[in-house]
Amino acid sequence: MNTLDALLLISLLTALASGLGQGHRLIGWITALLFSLQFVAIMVMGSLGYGGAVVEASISLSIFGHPVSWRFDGLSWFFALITIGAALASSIFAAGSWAEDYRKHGGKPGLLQFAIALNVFTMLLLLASGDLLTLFIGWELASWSSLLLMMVAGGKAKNFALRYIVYATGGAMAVLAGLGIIFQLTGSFAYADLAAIAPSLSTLQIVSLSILFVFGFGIKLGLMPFHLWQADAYAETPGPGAAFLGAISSRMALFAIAVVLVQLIGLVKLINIEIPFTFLSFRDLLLWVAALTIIFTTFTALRQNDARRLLAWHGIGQGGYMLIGILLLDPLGSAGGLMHIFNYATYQAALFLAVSAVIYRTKTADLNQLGGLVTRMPLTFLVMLIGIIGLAGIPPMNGFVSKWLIYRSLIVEGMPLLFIATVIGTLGTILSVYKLIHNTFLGQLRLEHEQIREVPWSMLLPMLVLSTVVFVTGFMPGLVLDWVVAAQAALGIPQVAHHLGGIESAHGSLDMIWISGVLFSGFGIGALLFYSGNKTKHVHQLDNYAGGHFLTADTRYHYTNNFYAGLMHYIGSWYRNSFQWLESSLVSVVSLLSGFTQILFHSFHPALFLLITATLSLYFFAG
Amino acid sequence: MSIAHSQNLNVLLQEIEGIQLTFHNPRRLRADIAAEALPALLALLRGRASYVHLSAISCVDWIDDNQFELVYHLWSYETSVLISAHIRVPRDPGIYLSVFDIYTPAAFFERDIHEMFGLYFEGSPDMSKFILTEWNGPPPMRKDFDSEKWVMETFSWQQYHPDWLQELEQQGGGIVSTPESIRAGNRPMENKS
Amino acid sequence: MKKSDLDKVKIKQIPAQKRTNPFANVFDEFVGFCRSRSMFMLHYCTGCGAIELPPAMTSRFDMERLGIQPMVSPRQADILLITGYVSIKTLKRVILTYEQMAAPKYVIGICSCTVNGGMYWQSYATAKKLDEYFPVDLYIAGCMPRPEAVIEGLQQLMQKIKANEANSWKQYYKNYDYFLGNQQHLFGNNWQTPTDVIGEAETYQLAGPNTLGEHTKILQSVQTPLKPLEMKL
Amino acid sequence: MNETFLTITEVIMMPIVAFIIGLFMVLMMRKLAARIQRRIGPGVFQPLYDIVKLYGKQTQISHGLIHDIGIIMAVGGYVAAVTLLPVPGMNGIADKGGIITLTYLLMVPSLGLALGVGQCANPNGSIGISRALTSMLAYDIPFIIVIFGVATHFSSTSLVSIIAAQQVGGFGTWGISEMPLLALAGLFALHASLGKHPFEIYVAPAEIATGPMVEMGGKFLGGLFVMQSFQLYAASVLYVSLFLGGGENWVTFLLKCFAVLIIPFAIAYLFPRYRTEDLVRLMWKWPVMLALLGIAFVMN
Repeated sequence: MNTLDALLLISLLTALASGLGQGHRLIGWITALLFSLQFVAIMVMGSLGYGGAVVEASISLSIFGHPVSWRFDGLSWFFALITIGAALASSIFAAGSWAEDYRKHGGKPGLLQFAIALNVFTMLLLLASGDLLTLFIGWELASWSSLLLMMVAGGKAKNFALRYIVYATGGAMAVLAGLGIIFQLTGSFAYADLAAIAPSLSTLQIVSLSILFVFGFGIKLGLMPFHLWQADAYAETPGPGAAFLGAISSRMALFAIAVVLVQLIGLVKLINIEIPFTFLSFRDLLLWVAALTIIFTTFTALRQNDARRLLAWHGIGQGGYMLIGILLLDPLGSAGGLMHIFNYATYQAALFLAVSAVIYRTKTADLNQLGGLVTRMPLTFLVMLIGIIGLAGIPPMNGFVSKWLIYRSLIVEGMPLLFIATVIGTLGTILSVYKLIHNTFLGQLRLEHEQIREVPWSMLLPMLVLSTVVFVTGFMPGLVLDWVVAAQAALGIPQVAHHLGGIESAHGSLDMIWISGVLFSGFGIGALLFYSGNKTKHVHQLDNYAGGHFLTADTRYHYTNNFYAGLMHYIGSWYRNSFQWLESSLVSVVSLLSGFTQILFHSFHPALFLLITATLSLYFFAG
Repeated sequence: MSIAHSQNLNVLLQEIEGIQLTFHNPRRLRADIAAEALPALLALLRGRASYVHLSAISCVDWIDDNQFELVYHLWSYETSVLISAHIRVPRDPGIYLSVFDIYTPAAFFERDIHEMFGLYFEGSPDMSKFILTEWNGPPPMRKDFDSEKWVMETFSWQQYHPDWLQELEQQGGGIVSTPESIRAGNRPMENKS
Repeated sequence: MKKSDLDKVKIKQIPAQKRTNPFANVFDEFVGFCRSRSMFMLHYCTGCGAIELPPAMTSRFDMERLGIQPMVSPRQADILLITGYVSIKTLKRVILTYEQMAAPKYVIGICSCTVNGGMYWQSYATAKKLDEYFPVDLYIAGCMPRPEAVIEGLQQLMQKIKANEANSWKQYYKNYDYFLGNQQHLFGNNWQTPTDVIGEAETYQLAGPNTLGEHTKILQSVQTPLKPLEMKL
Repeated sequence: MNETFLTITEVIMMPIVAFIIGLFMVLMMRKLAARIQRRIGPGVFQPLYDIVKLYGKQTQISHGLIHDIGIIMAVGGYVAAVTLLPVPGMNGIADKGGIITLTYLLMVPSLGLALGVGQCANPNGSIGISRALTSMLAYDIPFIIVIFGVATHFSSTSLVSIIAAQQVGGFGTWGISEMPLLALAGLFALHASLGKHPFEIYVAPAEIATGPMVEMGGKFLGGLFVMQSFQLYAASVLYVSLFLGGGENWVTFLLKCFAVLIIPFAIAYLFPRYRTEDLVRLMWKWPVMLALLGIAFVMN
């Protein structure tokens, strides 16, 4: 039994244990313990992250004569590390006081733990896939298990989860069709066979294959125009579950796209395919889909008044950055895209957990119902602060480094409009994350929140650890870049030259150790200047300038509603909900058609109807 | 305004019993009526004569008659005529009816008069403090309230007697009007003429 | 409390103090000089006198060459300019504004109305002697004083600040009971501002024997607490 | 080891130099405003007096720890950012960052200020911040296009090599003569980023009581004054490095730096201000068009 076997076994055990031990009071902690065992197992496989040899699972099956095998390389290890890390943090968060509170309000924390464990197991199977058939099986398992996680909350969440599965089924069909084409071409599902015939594929074959795979996998990623399902479904999932889903779940699509499109088919072919009557190559089209995903979803997030939805919408947009990075194919860009997956997972999980902590105490995530919590939950505030600096991509957090790599690569590649699109996304993110932290933690503390306290340690610990990771990997991005380089090697793309502090390049480098160092010395000087003045006296929040008005506690003196009123005066009319409209009209068409068929079936002779169908299908198959 | 209109108005207003009409000029009409008849007059003017704007309610304290006079200023945008309806109500107990149901803006005027004169309007939506939120004394616009006495009791004064003033006083000058002289009515200007 | 009792409290001028360390002395003098050369004023435009300030600020007289600038919020300002009669209702706001300013702070009463009520001397609604309610550094009489007079007054204040004599703001902390008493006399015993003046006096060692007294006792018995929201884990 | 020591010395020297130059830039701004309005204006040391006075206030009112930290971040962020801006004889850590890093590092002080203002619990401040962030969204888009154009033209994101490339052939190789459209768009963005008229909607003294500064007194306001002088310095030096060939020596460098600022200042005091949405509309129209046109020339 090798390390991969052990990892998969522990993972299965986790799922089984948490599934069987539903009622037990300590099930949360047991699951968390098993998750940490998985974490140890993935750490034992650490050499993979530094370019170690591929690990093959000793078990392999065969379905209809096609071998189904599992193995881990640098890329799988990188994704698996993030998956297990996110699951561990979520699981610890959900194990202690949170679970008690959740149970008190009619939830089933055991079910949530089970759903997370099942997700991890299926995702590991997906990540370990050694051929296309295994990939598809893993993909489907992961899809359905994330449906389970989304449905844990019940109620409204069920509707959103069902909406997801409608999309996901469509995606699965596309992937299946793609596999069908490949099987016809190669006669096997092995990676090597596809890679071997890839150079000889015709343009039409490549375009149809890539469209099918990008469509199929992109639905999970929330690529435009299939982005509508994700935010609602993730936001309605209970806090830790949302953290797990938001951090990693939809990134499985990136793994699949990277494997199929980049590793096997080869992006270079896509670059060479020109789209008729435009200046764009086929890859540019994909890049633009990703860029539009960034802009549209980020500016949708700007309008959200629910903290969880705001984060979930950002999650979709950040996926666009990763896709752009991976599709860029040059060492800097692909490193940025891959690194962004890690970085994003760390701060998104931290942010979702922080929001869950706020909900745990205040019972609301409505950004117009909160405010001033920094004095009551300072550590949660710190976590959220670090998280939003990461999400916005501002130094010295890790989000900046990966975005820097993507920007840098877009400049080198000479793609001005895409560069502008990504920066617009970043600026929109800054606006909306400030709204998030301002409306929850800053400003006036509401009367009903005067008595609340910081969340317990079981919830604080994962948040603090995650935000430490956000900071440390921002300070020393080389730690993550090592793994990224291993993943790049596994994908067979050129590897980025890096050191502990960042990137060394003749045309502009980045050294985060120096930059963070200078930044913090700058803060030191700022503090020195500040404390050279006389000591401060803290005043009550109602001792405030109000044009001579006497403020009282029952009057809200906090600006939250329609936070960017001036901007919305201008761009507000641009929000037309076109995609909502498109989706609902599609639904209408489908329901109309089904109603029509039903009428046909019922009002005419059913036997006649069956006869017609049978004749038609006979004609189709025979002819 | 045409004479025909004023005659029409005259005829219309004769419906109110005991009304006395005085035209100061064609666009300025004074109506003296009994206090009980005022709501009927206002309803008439608003409902049938286009006087939709109650521009103010003023109050006069006739302390010798022991009466308050209330003046309702009504304005018609169509004919550009101002009618002032005058009524008298006794100072004691100082209660009158609100016309809030006929003219909504009356609420503010009535609240103000209540604050300044202590006249209570029955049926007015809000009779709480309006402008003088800090005031706890008697209604200050009543004639029997001696503002100066109250001021003397409440405030102290800046001592200000600089050298140049002392010099002037030595030359027989100085401050020419004192509070006492003003109260007696002999203003310095009048003395000189 | 009767009016006559309040008058008995006498306010002593606080003499300018020098530190013993010569370097500290030089430093104090430098800061004092900077204070005198940089005055941010908050003009509380209560009455007609405010109309004389724009010419004083703009091209004709140009206060900025003396380092005087208008500011809009009490937190930023050094000088509170009260430009005209102060009704009792306004006085509450003036006191609130004064307390929100950061010390050292100075008050200038412009126009005769701020001295003795001016032409409103008989009015039941106008406060008469402003320095009963908070310390006033300087009055500029006139109805209204011209911009030259305003600038002249400001320059006098400048000289006082430079000589470290403009310390009236300390009076407010040291004799808070007296000022509060006068305020309560007008506004009633439920009077309270959002600023914790006593706490400030204690924090900055500005409290004196007359900071606390019978009036502050009344205040402390009725006030809603002003403790800042401290971070707690 | 010697090199590290030299870098550290430069990193210490650069903020000090920047602060002093920045003070004179503030002075120039106020003097220029005064002259345009036919006034005499403040004395030479007025900016210094203001700062010393504000730090020397006896009572200092704070709304909590984040209020303090906000000001520390605002000042500290700029102290750090100016070490990424090469000046004659001193490169600091410019080769460790580059323009993209600098652009994002300059957001740290804004973020700090935004946090500090948020903690004040004053809606005027929050409205000011929401407007400031909106205007940042407005002027950063043309600015970032300009950055892209310059980086593409010199095929580098390092300010040191951009300056070196410009100094090769004198005026003919300066960014402004090679990329005049980008330089014009950059000037627009520079003006808006300074937050002076007509782009000062987020301060709006008569309407929202100076917005972000509403609850800032004493050393808090003093910190903002310090920040302002750094801001003027950073903006002008960045522009000089991108388009005016950086500094060959200190004389020409200072001349260029002050000359760049004269243009926005001279325009600023002639105008009232735009509303937020009009600001966004303006910035997304003309400078963006100019910059895109400029990029089209650069890319060919």
